[in-house]
Amino acid sequence: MTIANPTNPILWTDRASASKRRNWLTRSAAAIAITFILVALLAPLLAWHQPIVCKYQGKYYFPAISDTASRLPLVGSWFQKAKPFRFPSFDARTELEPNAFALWPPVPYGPMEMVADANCAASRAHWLGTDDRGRDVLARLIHGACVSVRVGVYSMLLAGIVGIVIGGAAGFCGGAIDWMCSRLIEIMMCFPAFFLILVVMVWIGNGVTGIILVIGLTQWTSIARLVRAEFLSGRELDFVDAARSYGASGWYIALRHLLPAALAPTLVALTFGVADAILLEAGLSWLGLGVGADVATWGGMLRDAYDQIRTHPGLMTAPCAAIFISVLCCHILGEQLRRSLDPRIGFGESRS
Amino acid sequence: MTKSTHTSQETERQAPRLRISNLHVSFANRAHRWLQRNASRIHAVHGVDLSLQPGACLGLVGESGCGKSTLARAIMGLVPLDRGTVALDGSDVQCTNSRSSRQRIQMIFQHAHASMNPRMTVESIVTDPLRFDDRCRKSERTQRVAGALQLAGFDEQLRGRYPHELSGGQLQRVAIARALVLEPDVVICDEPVSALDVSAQAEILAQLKDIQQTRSLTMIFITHDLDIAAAICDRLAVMYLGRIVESGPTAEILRHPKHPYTHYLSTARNLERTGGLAQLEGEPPSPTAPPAGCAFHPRCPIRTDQCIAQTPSLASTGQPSSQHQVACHHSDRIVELQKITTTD
Amino acid sequence: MSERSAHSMFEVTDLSVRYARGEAPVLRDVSLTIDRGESIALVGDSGCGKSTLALAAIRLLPKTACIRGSIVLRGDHRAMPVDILGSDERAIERVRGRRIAMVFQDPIGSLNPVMRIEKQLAEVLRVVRGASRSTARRAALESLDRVGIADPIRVGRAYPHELSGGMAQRVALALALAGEPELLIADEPTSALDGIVQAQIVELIRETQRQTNLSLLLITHDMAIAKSLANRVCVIEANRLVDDCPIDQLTASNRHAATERLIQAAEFKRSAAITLMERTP
Amino acid sequence: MWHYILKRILLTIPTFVGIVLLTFLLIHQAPGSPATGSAGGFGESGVSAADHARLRAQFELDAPIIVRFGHWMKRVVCFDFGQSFADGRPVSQRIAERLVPTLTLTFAIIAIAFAIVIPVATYAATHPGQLVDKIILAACVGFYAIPPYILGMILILLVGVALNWFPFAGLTSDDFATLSTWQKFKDVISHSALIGSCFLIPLVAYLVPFVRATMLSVLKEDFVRAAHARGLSHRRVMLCHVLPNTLRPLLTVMGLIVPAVLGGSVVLEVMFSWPGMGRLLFESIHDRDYPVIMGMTVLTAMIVLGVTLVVDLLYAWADPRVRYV
Repeated sequence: MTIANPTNPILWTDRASASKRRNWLTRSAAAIAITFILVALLAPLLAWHQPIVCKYQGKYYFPAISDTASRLPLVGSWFQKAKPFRFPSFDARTELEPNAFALWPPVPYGPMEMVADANCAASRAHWLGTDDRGRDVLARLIHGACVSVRVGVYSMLLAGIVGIVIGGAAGFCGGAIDWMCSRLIEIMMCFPAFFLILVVMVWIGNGVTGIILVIGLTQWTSIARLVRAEFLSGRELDFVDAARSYGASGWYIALRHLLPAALAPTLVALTFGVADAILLEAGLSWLGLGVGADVATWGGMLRDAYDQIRTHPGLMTAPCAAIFISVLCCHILGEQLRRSLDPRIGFGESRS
Repeated sequence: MTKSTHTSQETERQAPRLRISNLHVSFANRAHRWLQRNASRIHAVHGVDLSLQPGACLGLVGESGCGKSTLARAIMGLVPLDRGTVALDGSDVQCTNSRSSRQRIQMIFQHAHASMNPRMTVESIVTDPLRFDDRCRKSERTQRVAGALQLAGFDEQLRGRYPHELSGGQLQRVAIARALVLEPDVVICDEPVSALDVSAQAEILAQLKDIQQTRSLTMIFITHDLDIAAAICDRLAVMYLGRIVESGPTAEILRHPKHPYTHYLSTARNLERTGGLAQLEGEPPSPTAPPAGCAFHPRCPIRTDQCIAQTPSLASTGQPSSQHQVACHHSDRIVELQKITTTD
Repeated sequence: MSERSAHSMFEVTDLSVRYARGEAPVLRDVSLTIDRGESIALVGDSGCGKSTLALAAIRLLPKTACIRGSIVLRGDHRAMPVDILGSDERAIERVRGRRIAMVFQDPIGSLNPVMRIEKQLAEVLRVVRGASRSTARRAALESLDRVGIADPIRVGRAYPHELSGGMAQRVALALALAGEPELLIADEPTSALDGIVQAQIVELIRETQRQTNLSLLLITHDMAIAKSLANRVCVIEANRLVDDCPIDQLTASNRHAATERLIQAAEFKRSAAITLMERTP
Repeated sequence: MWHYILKRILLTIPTFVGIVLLTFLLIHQAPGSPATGSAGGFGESGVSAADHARLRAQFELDAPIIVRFGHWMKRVVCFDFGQSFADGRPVSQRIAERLVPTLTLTFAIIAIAFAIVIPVATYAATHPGQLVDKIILAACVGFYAIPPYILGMILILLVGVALNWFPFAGLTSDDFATLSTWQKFKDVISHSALIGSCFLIPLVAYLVPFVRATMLSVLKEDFVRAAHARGLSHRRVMLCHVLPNTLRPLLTVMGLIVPAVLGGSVVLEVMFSWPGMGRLLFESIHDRDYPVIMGMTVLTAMIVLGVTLVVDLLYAWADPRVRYV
């Protein structure tokens, strides 16, 4: 016997009464999620210690833009190699002539830059104040989003792929393969995820890539179980028999009939998983075992705030709010996805 | 290969289109799979022989759990056979195992709703089989689908709908269209109307009968309802616990059942009169532990020691020319049974 | 109608039901009476509202449903008339099981999956009949025996999923009859069952009726079942009661179109069989 | 039933071997092992030469791989994980003294959570769509989205610092030894109140909608309606028919809660300086105390394995339908 799937809380089960409110909620959650992703992608354009455009020694430079471009996923490495922009080799803050042309980002500070006195209150210069080492909180928040979004999205992509492959193989092949995959899933589930992640982090050291790998490679189990259960029950369904009876091949049945059915709950689980990954990363960073002290993260900010919880409790607000809102968005979106991907309530209602 | 060449080859009508011989299917008993020395197997189908002439319609009748659905799935190749062969026009389907020979047998499932992917529209459901039809070019697909839907009497307007938006009768029409779109020679209908309302039942049955006759399809019609079988089948085979206990022309079986079980099946139809008729007591025995000898003996009022000791085999009754066969040691004593039931 | 209602034991008057405010009604102005010992069959296609009427008669509709009209259980001399829709929950609980009982379409689904059969029976016997803990088990086995279960001890120890459909429907009947009700509502009691078992259950209901003078409200879509059990047939079409006639006048020529259609559908299969039998010598 | 129990117990053996193998591979990859040379741990410094030597000695990293695996297996079975690098005491002893508070807390939390969840969820499920139901659900969504460590910091700030109701560091007061038994008990409870609520609040927020949804679906089932029709009182139907069927899925969830609570304990125990397993793990990672790290990893996995086994057997006891699968 295998344990039934871990189900996320099923919220708002009565449809008719709450549909309007949910629509509004979902839209704002989606808007916030998109904002977070955009902020993460365009972080240097919003907060950076270099200007967006500046004139240095008679030439125009685009320091923040080139930095943004080289951080983009997939194409970033091409930007770094091909260098379509002039990459600056100067520090704009000190080397730029005072009246030279320079367009600064809205928050003209880097996340690790000490720009003011420690623990400034919010002001026009520092919208959310500064932390104990005089770094701008807003700039750190914006760059913390980079880490959270990257960890959340990439680790769940990894977990999704591993989970679908292993769970799908187990559910579709059955027999010995199923037995082995099930044992593997069971073994992985016996380790509390955070323990395993901590231990592995000791071996591989700090770094965003390491975190993504570790979270991805420990969080796939629930996905795999979901996909396996979906495939197993799918194999028994009449429509799969019908497909077999008109000569469809195993691959066709798996990809066309079973996978779409499995994909919907997987997507839902992955959306909830993004929240978990963000939480795991922040927890690791809080312990000082995350991406390292040289990168701004929400967890790290939280740790700084914790160290001064008696003297400057206000420092907690920004990272707490950021983590809470992103987690809440993931939950709301996941819940909405769950309803809209169910063919019985989703497609039908929107069509007729 | 077109249909005309087939029929011209078969100059003598005797050559059966579908021939099933000595078919055995069994499953591992899930309840006792583990740690039990005598890990028993459930014998779902136990040595079934059937043969169908082209254009014939055979009704397979029996209570639920008697193995008739398993037999259908075995013919379709959906469950592995223990023993026996399924031959189409004389060639073993198992051996050739090519897709095109498999496609000549199609099936209509009991639960039309479950037999359709809920994420596909009617059109894509009916188109799906054509992807595996090597003879059908992509451009012909729409036309073939439209033809099949029309044949099944499905409203063209609704082809963009999803299964859950259709009524039971409409869904069953889609199922018929999907089975017919490959232009099969044999269609197996597994209780196609048992999930429907009475009025929808009549419509679908009429449609099926019509299609079967105009297309001269060979059809196996599985049902638990003798009335339905009588309405559209020209031959009947009665199954009990994995074996065929009686087979023959429909009218013959309805008028003169030779097996006690068939006798009770046909009495049960007369619901209004059951008060006057003795009924079959008890439930079908479990296929995990079938009774020794004749499987029906624990419920049979005319059993003798012979029934317990020896399993009867299917044999012709009365005049050797008749196709009426029965597996009962005492088929001649069936008259006694009729007396018991009517006098009580 | 008026002269009948004098000794009718169950009366439904102008019943209209909608499941939620603003939704289309599932029943419109249905009126119906059942006499003592009478069997009424409520016939119609699925979705016509016949099950809703059954649930309303025992007040098991969801709380959100809007119900108009009245349902009165008069019963015999031993009890006061009960206004089913107007009484409080306590009073209804005392009516259910004791005066009105119900069996459902899915026999296995209507039994608690994690409770042994004899425990479920004993519970009902204790609650409904006030049997003591010690006698309840014996009474449970007896009631299993009474519904024709050959091996009550084994069946009593079983869980619902271990029973066949026919067996489970017998158990459900035993549970419903435990309180010796005056009216039995049977919602498609045989449509999930096979022919022989169907006939067995029909016979069992008929036998029980003969012994206990039980009134029956049978819900079915199959005119053949209706004809076999009922002495009056009520036809529902599109949420309205369109026909109400004694069984012997069913074949009269001036019946409602819906009735004719249902009769014809039921006859379709039978007539095909009959013509086939007549055609061959 | 006995077959099922035996089968289920036998099935844990391959999982057990898998856990041992996985942890063995982790040691094999440890800094200082032949595989990785001198890859660093965390922080600025790598692993010292002395650490290398001790690690090689204690885990016999120079022996052939089969021998090493055999030894590791034997150690796991005997709960002998060697001596801690940090203070030289046996690892099992160090873990044992931390295991008791953590496990007690875990099971206490689960018990309290169930005591809160069942009445609340029952109320919500029997009044669906009403204002109270909506408020309960909205509160659950909100609280479930608060990460435990943020909840911890908020609680420290509000209840610990501002209101000063509960102590928020350590498991006992400094004068613990001088207290009477009852005072000791109260002292431990008050020290665990805040960290306990950090586990409890998200757990309740997770479980209430889950139980509510399960109960709603049970309430829709035929047998509930049939039980009403048989004349059973509303109370009886809820207690004898609805609740048992609602609580079965909850058993499964319990098996998943235990590893979640154990895993989630690291940050919270560090935050509250609460001497449990999580903090021990964190401390050992800080000290690069590999024997303790490995012992902890194996042991927690074993505990989870055991809990899963018990939950599965309980489930089979509660639901006759799974026994025969």
